[in-house]
Amino acid sequence: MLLEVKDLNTFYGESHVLQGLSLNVAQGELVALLGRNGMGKSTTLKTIMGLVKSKSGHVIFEGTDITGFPPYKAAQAGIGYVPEERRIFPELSVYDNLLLGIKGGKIKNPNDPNVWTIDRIYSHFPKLKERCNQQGRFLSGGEQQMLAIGRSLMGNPRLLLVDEPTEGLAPIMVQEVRNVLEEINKKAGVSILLVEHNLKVALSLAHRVYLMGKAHIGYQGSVEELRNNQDVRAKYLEV
Amino acid sequence: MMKKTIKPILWLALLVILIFFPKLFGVYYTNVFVTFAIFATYAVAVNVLLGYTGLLSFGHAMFFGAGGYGTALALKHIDGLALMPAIGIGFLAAMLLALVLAPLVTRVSGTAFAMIHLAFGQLFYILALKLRHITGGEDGIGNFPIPAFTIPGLISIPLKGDPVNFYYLAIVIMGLSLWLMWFFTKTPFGQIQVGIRDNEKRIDYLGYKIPQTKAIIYVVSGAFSGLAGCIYGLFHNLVSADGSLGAMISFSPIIAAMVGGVGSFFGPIWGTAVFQVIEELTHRFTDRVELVMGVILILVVMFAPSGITGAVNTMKMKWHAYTASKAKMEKTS
Amino acid sequence: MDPTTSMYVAQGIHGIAYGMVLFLIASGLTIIFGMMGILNLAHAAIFMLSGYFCYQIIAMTGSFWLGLVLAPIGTGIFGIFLERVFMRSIRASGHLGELILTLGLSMVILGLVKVFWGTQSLPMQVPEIIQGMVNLGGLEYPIYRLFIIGMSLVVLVLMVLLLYKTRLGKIVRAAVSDRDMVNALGINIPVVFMLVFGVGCWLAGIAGVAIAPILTVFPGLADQVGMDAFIVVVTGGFGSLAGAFVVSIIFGLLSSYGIQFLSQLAPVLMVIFMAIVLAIRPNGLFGVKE
Amino acid sequence: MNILETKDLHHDFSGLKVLFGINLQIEEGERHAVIGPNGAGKTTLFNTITGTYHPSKGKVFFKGKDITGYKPHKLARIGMGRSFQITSTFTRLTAFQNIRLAILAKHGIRFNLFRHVDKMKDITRETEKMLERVNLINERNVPAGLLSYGKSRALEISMAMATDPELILLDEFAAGMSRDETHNAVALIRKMTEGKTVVIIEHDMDVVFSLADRITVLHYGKILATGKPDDIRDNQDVKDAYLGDLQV
Repeated sequence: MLLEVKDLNTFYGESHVLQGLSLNVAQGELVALLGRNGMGKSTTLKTIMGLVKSKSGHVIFEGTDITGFPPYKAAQAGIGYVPEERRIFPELSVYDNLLLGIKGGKIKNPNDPNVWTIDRIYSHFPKLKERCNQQGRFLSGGEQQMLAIGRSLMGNPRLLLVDEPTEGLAPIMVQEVRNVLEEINKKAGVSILLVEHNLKVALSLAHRVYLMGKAHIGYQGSVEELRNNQDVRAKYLEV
Repeated sequence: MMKKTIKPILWLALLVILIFFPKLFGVYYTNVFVTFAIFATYAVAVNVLLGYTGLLSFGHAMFFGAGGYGTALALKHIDGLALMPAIGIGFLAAMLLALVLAPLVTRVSGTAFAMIHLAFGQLFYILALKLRHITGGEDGIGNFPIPAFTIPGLISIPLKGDPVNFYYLAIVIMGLSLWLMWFFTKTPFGQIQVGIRDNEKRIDYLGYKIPQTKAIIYVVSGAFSGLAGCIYGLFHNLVSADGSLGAMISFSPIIAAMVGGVGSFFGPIWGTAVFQVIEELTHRFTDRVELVMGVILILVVMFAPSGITGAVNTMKMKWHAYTASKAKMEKTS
Repeated sequence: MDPTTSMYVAQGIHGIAYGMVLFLIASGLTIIFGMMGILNLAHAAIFMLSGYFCYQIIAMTGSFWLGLVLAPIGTGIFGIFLERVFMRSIRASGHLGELILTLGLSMVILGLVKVFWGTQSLPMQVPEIIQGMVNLGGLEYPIYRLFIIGMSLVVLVLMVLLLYKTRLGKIVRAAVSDRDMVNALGINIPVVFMLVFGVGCWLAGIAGVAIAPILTVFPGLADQVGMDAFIVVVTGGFGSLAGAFVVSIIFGLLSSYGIQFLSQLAPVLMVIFMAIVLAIRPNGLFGVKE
Repeated sequence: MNILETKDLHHDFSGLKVLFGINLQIEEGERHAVIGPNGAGKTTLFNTITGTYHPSKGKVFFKGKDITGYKPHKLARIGMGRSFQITSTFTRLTAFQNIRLAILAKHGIRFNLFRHVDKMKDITRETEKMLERVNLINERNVPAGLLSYGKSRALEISMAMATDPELILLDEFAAGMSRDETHNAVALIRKMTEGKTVVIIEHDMDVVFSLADRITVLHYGKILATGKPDDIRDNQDVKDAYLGDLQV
């Protein structure tokens, strides 16, 4: 297993937001984490990343126990994080935003085709190249999303945590972001744990899904199984 | 039940000690106690703002000084002014200053509030030094007349040069001030004030006006700081920039409140007591009061952020938990 | 130049020189505040400490230039020490705790300075090359103040280069807006904090050395100049470098022309200016809402 | 008669548009739920109605009166109360003191500096009655910051109701509660809001369908649908909004 999350318990003050949550992601897999708002999906990603501290439980990445690591150590271990709000640095140019994604400020083997360089990001996201000198705050929502993904790829992560990448985007951009995630997963071989509210996008990408009920995993299975299980969909996703 | 009978006895004992204090401990310690009473009142007045409302002022010396200069100037320039009106003038001077500043300072909070007061405090210090013809500059206003405490036709108690009589005046006024401020925190308004410290937004949504509420607290805090400053000026028969407006005059009540515990009404009084003892000791052995105070401040913030009263409460809770668990153990066995 | 004009010009240059020194102090305060949210009340004491360091280095080696370079570096290292030992442990206790802690630190530094160097004013001689007067189109002007302006400009340019051209600078600018995201990109934020704190103290150190030959070195330096720097930061808007710069220069000019016309009451002008600005904009001239 | 109405309400955060022309109508005496996917603008709508933000365009009417731009304290005084998504009590005051502040506010006792608050018998009695109604009487002397999560949420809700407002807005009152706690909270709200108008924001569909008389669905800052629970459940647009335009 690339990522194993075992029995996480996370609190916000007194509020028990993750109650014994476990999940895993295999090498090369794209796993979707679905569920209604407020169930704890984003908190799960944040806890894995170390942005939120868990009270108990373990996060094991590539066999190393990274529980309680500060975010920068989790990132250095090989996890990339694309947050829900994108969190582009508004004062910095697109180029500089990408630059900060490089670990230690230097790309080790720039000629290795499997290593992400700024040029390689530009070839995947031509729009970013066009706007490379613009400040982050002037980008559209879709471009910010591309930049957020590109920025985390610059750290050459083996696992990408992506939180609601299509939220608030126009349909054409949704499609584009979807395709980018597919490329990253299929062609570049980066494993992805995806939180996504758009079921169509999620199911068209994922190998496996987890459905979250309140603060825990309520259901897991393959995409096919979910498609055929109206009861589960009604219980965890629909109105 | 025990508590109900013990409390009046304790108060009575305190009263007896206060009455016979000068007889028991002599003039030197009587004067030390007057200083303590003044600074305890001042620290409580500062804490009404700091602990109860969460507003940290780095410039309360301006109120302390306003009280002192107000009274001293009045006594110096108005012939035949009686004592109580003179003290009243000091009190009102500080109150007026707070009223004038309130519209500006209640709009900001947190760090900006602290820093604005630092600047204003410094401003008044400089003014006192430079406006020599009014304030006497570095020498200050000294040796102004101090009228006797009189009730016409009844009594006349001379105060100038009589430390014991002055002691009684000071503790009565300071005691009264402390009681008034304590009562203030117990009124419905006092409850709103504590609410502001905990959660300003909610207070707003309950229908209370925030800036007006803050302004009243601010004026109360300033006025009683002024009263303390006024008694301090009378006590030394001297009001000077360094003695009444210096930065340490602004910082010492904060330190006292922090050491004693900002979360409780009486915390600053304990803090002042500790502060006085330390100052007394350090003065005796070194003149590095600042250094010692700085070290204490750092230690308190790092290791006992809720001060003496906080530490005592924690110990109390632990003791209760301990006795409770012990009682349980005995019951089961 | 007739005497009146030359007097105005001279006071103007005086004001700019003082403004630049203020900005050196205020910029460090501002960067630290912007990134870490700490208003470091010990900053003024650190500024003063640098003057003493410089005095000591000159006393030991006889070289002003050595003091000019080494004293700020020493101050920066001292700042790193403070950050590691004190600031880090206090982050959780909120603004009140930070203000009180840094106030305590400033009292301790002041107390220690008095232990080591006493309370008297220590004069500082500058090398002959920057002593004396220079003729500026008919105006006799002290070279040393021009030297201060020049040096401050060099530092300013260096700082702009550092902030806009280096990776560290970009990290700092990014961290001012979103610390956690920078952290999540694999950048060791605690180390960056430490460096920023060090650089901030280094800047204050340069100001301390620059001002020492004019005002001499004495414990009251922290109150006198430091207070002005704090007023600058409050008036300019917490965390805004542009605000700090503009207000520094305004204050420098206010103070030098103020001395000309109001002699005694020049400092009052700054507080009044601050009060007016805050009455209109409670978050400072360039401040954004918290 | 509509107790609350918004007309063409817009709001943006420095250029980022969050609300586009909301026309919300809340009938007197109904329990109304506002639902919608994350980022739909629900809390912003609440904040614009209750005076935290000033709308960039449009108006808010309360009992037919234009209250656009009223500050929170003014709204509280004319009969609008709200609770918060993140518990917002006075953490260092006891449960009793928390409720008492609300009761004092209800009676308009604000700048009273001459009476000892503990000696105001009527206030004490009323506060205790309230504590009993919301099952917090055993926690009377516990500081709000030390209450269990469920209890502190209950306190949060009862503070909004203790001022006896005609219209109560509850923002995700069940957030972070366990099943049982949610169940109790729903029962509490039913009991306490008899005859009042209630607007809730909620994600938990069980809560929404067990409480609401009518539902408004918000999507990308616009009203997608308003209607009875069953109509909303069957509405294709609403389904799409929640699930993406998925055809299974």
